[in-house]
Amino acid sequence: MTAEPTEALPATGPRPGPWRRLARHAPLLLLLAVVLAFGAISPVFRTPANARNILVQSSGVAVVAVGMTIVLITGGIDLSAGAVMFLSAAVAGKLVIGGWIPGLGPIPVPLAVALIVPLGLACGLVNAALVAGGRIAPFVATLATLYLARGLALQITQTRPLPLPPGFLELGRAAVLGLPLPAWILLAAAAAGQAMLSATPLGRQLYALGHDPDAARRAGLRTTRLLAFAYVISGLCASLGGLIAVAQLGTVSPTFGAQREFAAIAAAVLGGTSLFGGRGNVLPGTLVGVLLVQTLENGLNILNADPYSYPVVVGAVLFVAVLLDRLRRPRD
Amino acid sequence: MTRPATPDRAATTAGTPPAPRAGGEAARALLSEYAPLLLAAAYFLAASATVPGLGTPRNLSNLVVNVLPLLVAALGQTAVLIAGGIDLSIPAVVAACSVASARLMTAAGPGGLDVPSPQMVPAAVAIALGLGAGIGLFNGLAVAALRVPPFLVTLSTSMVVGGATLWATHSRNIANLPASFTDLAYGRVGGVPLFVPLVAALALAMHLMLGRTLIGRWLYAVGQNARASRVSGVPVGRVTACAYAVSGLCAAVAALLYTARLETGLPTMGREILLDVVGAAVIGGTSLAGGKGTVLGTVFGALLLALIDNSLNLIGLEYYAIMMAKGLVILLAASIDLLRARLLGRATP
Amino acid sequence: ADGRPLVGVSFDTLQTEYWVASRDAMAAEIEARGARMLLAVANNDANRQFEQVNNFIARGVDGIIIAPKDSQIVLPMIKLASRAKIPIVLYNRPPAADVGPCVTVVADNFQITRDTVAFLAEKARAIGGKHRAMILIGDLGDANAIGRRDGFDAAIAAFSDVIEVVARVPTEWNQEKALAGVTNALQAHPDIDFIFSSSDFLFPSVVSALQQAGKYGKAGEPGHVLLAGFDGDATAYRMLADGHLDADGVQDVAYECRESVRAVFDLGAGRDVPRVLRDPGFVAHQGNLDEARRRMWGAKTAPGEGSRR
Amino acid sequence: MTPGEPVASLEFRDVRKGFSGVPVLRGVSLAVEGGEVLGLVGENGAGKSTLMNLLGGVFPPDGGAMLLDGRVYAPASPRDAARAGVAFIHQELNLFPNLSVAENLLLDGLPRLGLAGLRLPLIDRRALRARVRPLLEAVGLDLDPDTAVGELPAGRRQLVEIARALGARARVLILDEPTTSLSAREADRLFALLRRLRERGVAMIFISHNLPDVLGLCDSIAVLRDGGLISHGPAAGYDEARLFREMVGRDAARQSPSPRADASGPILQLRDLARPPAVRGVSLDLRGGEVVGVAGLMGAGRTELLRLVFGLDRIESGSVLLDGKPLVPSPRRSIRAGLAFLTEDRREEGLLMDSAVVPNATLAALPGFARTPLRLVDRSRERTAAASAAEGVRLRAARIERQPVRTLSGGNQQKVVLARWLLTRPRVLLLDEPTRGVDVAAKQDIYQLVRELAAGGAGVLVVSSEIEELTTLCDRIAVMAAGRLVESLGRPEFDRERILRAAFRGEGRGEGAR
Ligand SMILES: Nc1ncnc2c1ncn2[C@@H]1O[C@H](COP(=O)(O)OP(=O)(O)OP(=O)(O)O)[C@@H](O)[C@H]1O
Ligand SMILES: Nc1ncnc2c1ncn2[C@@H]1O[C@H](COP(=O)(O)OP(=O)(O)OP(=O)(O)O)[C@@H](O)[C@H]1O
Ligand SMILES: O[C@@H]1[C@@H](O)[C@H](O)OC[C@H]1O
Ligand SMILES: [Mg+2]
Ligand SMILES: [Mg+2]
Repeated sequence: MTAEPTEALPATGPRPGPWRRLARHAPLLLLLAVVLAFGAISPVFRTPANARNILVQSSGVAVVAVGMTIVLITGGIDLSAGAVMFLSAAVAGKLVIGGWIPGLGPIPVPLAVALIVPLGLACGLVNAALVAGGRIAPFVATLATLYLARGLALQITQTRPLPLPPGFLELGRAAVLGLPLPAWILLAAAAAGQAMLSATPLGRQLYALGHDPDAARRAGLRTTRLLAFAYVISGLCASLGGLIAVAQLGTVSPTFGAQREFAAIAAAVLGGTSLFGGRGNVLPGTLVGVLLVQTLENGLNILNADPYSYPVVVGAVLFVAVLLDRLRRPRD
Repeated sequence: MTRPATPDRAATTAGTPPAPRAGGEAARALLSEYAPLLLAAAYFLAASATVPGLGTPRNLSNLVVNVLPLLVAALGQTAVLIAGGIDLSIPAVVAACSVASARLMTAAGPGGLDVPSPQMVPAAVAIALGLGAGIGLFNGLAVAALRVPPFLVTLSTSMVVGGATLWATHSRNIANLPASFTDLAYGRVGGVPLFVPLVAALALAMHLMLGRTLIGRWLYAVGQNARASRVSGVPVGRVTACAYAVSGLCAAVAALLYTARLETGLPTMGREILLDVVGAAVIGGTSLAGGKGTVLGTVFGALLLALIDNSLNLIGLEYYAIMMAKGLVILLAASIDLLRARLLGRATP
Repeated sequence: ADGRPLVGVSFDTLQTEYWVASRDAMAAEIEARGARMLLAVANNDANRQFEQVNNFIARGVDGIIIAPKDSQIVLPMIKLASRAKIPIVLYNRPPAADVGPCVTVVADNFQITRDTVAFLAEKARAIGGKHRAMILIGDLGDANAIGRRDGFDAAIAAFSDVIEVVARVPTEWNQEKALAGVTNALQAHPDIDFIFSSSDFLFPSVVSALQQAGKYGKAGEPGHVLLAGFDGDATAYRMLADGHLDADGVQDVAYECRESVRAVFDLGAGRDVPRVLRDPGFVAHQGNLDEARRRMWGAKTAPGEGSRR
Repeated sequence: MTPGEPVASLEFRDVRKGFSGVPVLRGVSLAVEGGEVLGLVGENGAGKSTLMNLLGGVFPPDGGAMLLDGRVYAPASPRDAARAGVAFIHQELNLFPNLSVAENLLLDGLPRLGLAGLRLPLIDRRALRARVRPLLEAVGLDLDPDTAVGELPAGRRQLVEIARALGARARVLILDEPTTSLSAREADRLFALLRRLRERGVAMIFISHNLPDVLGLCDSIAVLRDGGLISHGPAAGYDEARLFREMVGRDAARQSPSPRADASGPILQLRDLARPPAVRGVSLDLRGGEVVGVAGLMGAGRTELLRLVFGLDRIESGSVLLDGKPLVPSPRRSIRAGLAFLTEDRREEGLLMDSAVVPNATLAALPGFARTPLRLVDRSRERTAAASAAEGVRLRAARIERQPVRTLSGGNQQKVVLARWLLTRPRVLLLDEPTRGVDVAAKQDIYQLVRELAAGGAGVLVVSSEIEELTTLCDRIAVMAAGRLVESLGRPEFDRERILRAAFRGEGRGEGAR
């Protein structure tokens, strides 16, 4: 006969204990600990102005990391993000300065910014075409576009630093309700990213796709489109992140954005996103990841720590984060 | 299992369909195993038609010698990727081993200058290898025991080790290495640069290890399904630790090769190689998802990358053009590989 | 392949204007001599540079110019070139030891920085009172950055009565890190009034942070922060000209490149060339603007000069 | 329930499919009507799932055609199939443990919030819960729809999968072995549900290796063998013997009670073994030559008991003795000591999906093929051994050196795991649902194998949810309830009712299984 017994089993497994529930927020706790530690040592660190600084300084990478998190959730990776930051900033700069395209004078900053959005989308679309359309491994595809985008941007800038007109800096400084624009954009991007992931059908389907693409297809999802969407969003985030960062700097240097993809990936992973896909979130995860690293560097700056100590301290704190992370998972 | 097979059982077991033609089989196997080789060869042929000096024996041997340290590091990364991990600490390990070995084989002379102390060379080499393997082992144990993402574990080791290396040297290079060490870079056996057979032996050893030994088979198993491996008695922790130790050891070997040829212990050695180290493996068919990869693939992956650099270098393109060309060639390689896979998949009558 | 002589040029990096200007000047000089330039950029990777020099030699170039990552790692490259009997010139960094025939064209990072910072410190002393200083340190793995840091420290040591260094900001030659670092340091020490940037290309970050803190004024104005940099690039020139910058350590790109290319050809022709050609460099400041205009490479190369307001 | 018209007919016309040159379906023609349940039976690897995959749009046929209501039906993707009204309960669960039950149920059509007639891209959680509740009720699942699927035990996941297919409001419903981890009560409920759907005109294809279920439920039956259709007709024309004969190509062996070996002294002794809440103090002796079954309700702690013995979970108190000596189990030590553990979860804990049969089969025994000092694996010995083990379990694979087990049929995957443990020549076998998804003929062979191992002196502990399996195979049946052994029956006392009564006895105790 068929399997006999019925269930005498509670519907779900045992609830996690209080420790584990606490440890689930390991990076957040660590961030708090770091803040408290620096705050205890330095009164300057505790000022609201400094908190604002940290937010603003995090904004560029954080926005990139929002897109990166989405890509990582699909089980992919976007190595081209830093190069797209560069390309976007370079194109925006050239447009604002004018004379780049013969006959085209300087165009206003807001318009240039608006024109960068399609550029970011287009970069994302190229990745999407290669990964989702062409089925090329994301690491390889985006490694290639990294070189392409960076090379293109270097050509555009002729490998020279590109100083931007002051209007650009205004963008980085304008404050709304006491908070600078970059901080708003960061918060908006994080909120939108998280809302997309947790509250829209698309977001939930991305998690499914990341967990098992074959199963996702069998479940009737449009996997190609979903995957493409993730890369397009990442391209958009990278170019927005590039604009925010450059609006604070005032110059597009030839190394602009280099390795920022790496910082973004690290922040996402630190925040609990899995490189194998299907797991992760922007809020609090990735945001906490970005803030943790930025807060450390900020605190070390303020304490005038030995420059050589920075990587060692940041690395050690990451390791502690890793240790705490161990607690959040059940055994096995 | 020793029961006599009934006739119809034999029939079902063997699989009823006729085997496909033997020729097609061979071609298929060749295609799949040696795809990166074919890619590298194809690229080489195409490029040598247009790039002056590419095909000269002089340049070819130069190319092979150039790629050796990167290749060694990429082989270690391959082992880790197969086991389902990733090792971001390779550059830091390279720097640490470079500095440690150089420091050991030089004594501080008057005025803080480095003075060669040749008698220390073997010890320095041994210590560098031990250091590399040790850091690798630490990574491996942390990954295995804590079961946390290797990305984070090796990222933090990388920062700590790399930062500590810079700190310990305060950015200073270590010079005046003993000639008995630096001459290794110029040494030849039978007209072949010494490092070539050395690295070839290492690659062969890795090849045998991965394909033929127990631990190699376990690496693939762990990379594919760690839980199933554990249930089947695979010592998952030890296997994982071993992969990272191998990676650390390979990084140390790479560091020694680099250090010998630059004649300097460099606290920034290898800083920029990470993408190439992972790239060589992945282009060679290793999967970032684990359980897949070969030594041969990585060899050709590394060769392809070096070939791209070398050929673009020889053309004298603009800097940015070189970058873009590199991107295009990587894409080309990937799409050819894909095309091949698709053709293979469609081979249904 | 067209019969023209080939000169292989390998740059450690093109990441700052200084190097880009160098590359352009180099290309022009080589072109002017009817030769062709084979350019390679090592992206801060000593080994890649080594491989590039190998490639040049394998390719059979007629001469090699290297802007090496540092003076130590260039030694085996010199050996290789001399073994292959290819003339080799070191641009901007001297070799650490004499391992073979080569010519060096060099400006001294340590010395020029020391002079520049000493000039600024004198100014501080003249103003009077105690000054709080900040240095933006370059990549800790870059010998130029270290040379400049050491030059800074050496200069400050002689002024410990008037200057206290309260902030040492590591930048990794990254503008974002520099911006964050300066902002944070100004937050911690609002009284900082003496800043040295190890490279001019970090000025935009410095200026941005100073403006945010409302401390970006002209020399002589109250609240002005004493400011010095290194390189002599366009930004620095402009800041000097409009009175924001107090001093800048300048290396002479045109001179260095001209001499490098001349040396490589002279060596090839078997002529005698002095082993070291020294670019004395100089400190540009508010008091020698005319000289600065003539000798600062940034005064000529300033990109987008016209479009800037 | 159905959106459009109920389907009038579904037809396969000379459908063919092969993989890398190996034909799997050799021209199958078959028709189902609306309101009909077609039973599809055949040995493992006969091509049943492949045929359904064509229907479900997972991949296209190489030749032939499918017709839906007389029109050519050629879905390019599962999404197309779903649009055409074809729902599919896959043999291997197709759920996302990282999502909630509700999200899994309506993943490709999550309800969206509306604002003034505008559909926002936001999930309407309230509507989602409301839409999901009746689906869960229909399959008798009483749980919070926001629970993550990953937290559910296997049986409940299968119910979720079924509920999902119901949510699709299909005109054609494919059920590929839907009952493998269901209890009888749940299965009965499912069958009742299917009968209701039949009345509404849904066409159904039901695949199962449980022949009584097939005969009891289906209106018509089709038998596949080696990718070809052997017969097709009204269910009334079939009985178990005929089905067996047509599936396998020979008559069923007479189920003679296998010779009982004389049991020797105890090999394995469990002394008050506990890991609360799942296992709360179990003592049991297993003698050489003996096959002991463990019966119990779902969640009674049977799986957990085997895992404790094998060393996959930490023992909290009590001990395991092997040959009278204490064993501190870990999988490695256990295997060395001669234990084998066949997991109930072959996908997560059993197989290396992308590896071929050989490395999968030899994984546990691999150290035995490695020669010192370099621990080189003797590949030819390995291959020979794997081949004979594969034959022993009637494995059906095109080429055991190359074919990834991912591409094996479900039953054949199970056989690979079994072969792996046979290769270790175990003295104690711990089998957790050993014949899940295995066809009737192979089942008999596996029983035979187990008996032979026992005859050779091994002790076997079998967990199974099929009481018939236990009564056929075992010398003794222990019944577990709420983490304790509550009954032990010798062969003469085997009685279905009695076993069930014992199994339910644990229910009243304390807070149940927790
Ligand atoms: N997937 C699960 N989720 C939650 N709890 C579980 C799960 N699996 C097992 N448990 C817990 O472990 C105990 C024993 O479960 P176990 O799997 O050993 O039972 P079983 O008798 O083998 O049932 P099954 O037929 O489901 O395999 C249960 O009481 C339950 O508390
Ligand atoms: N993607 C694939 N690549 C290669 N072979 C495949 C693939 N999918 C299925 N096969 C082969 O097709 C044959 C039929 O498999 P199928 O899954 O249809 O069997 P089944 O009748 O469902 O068996 P079971 O009762 O075990 O589930 C098997 O031999 C299987 O190995
Ligand atoms: O060495 C370089 C220096 O000359 C320049 O000014 O800034 C960047 C450095 O890499
Ligand atoms: Mg099947
Ligand atoms: Mg169980």
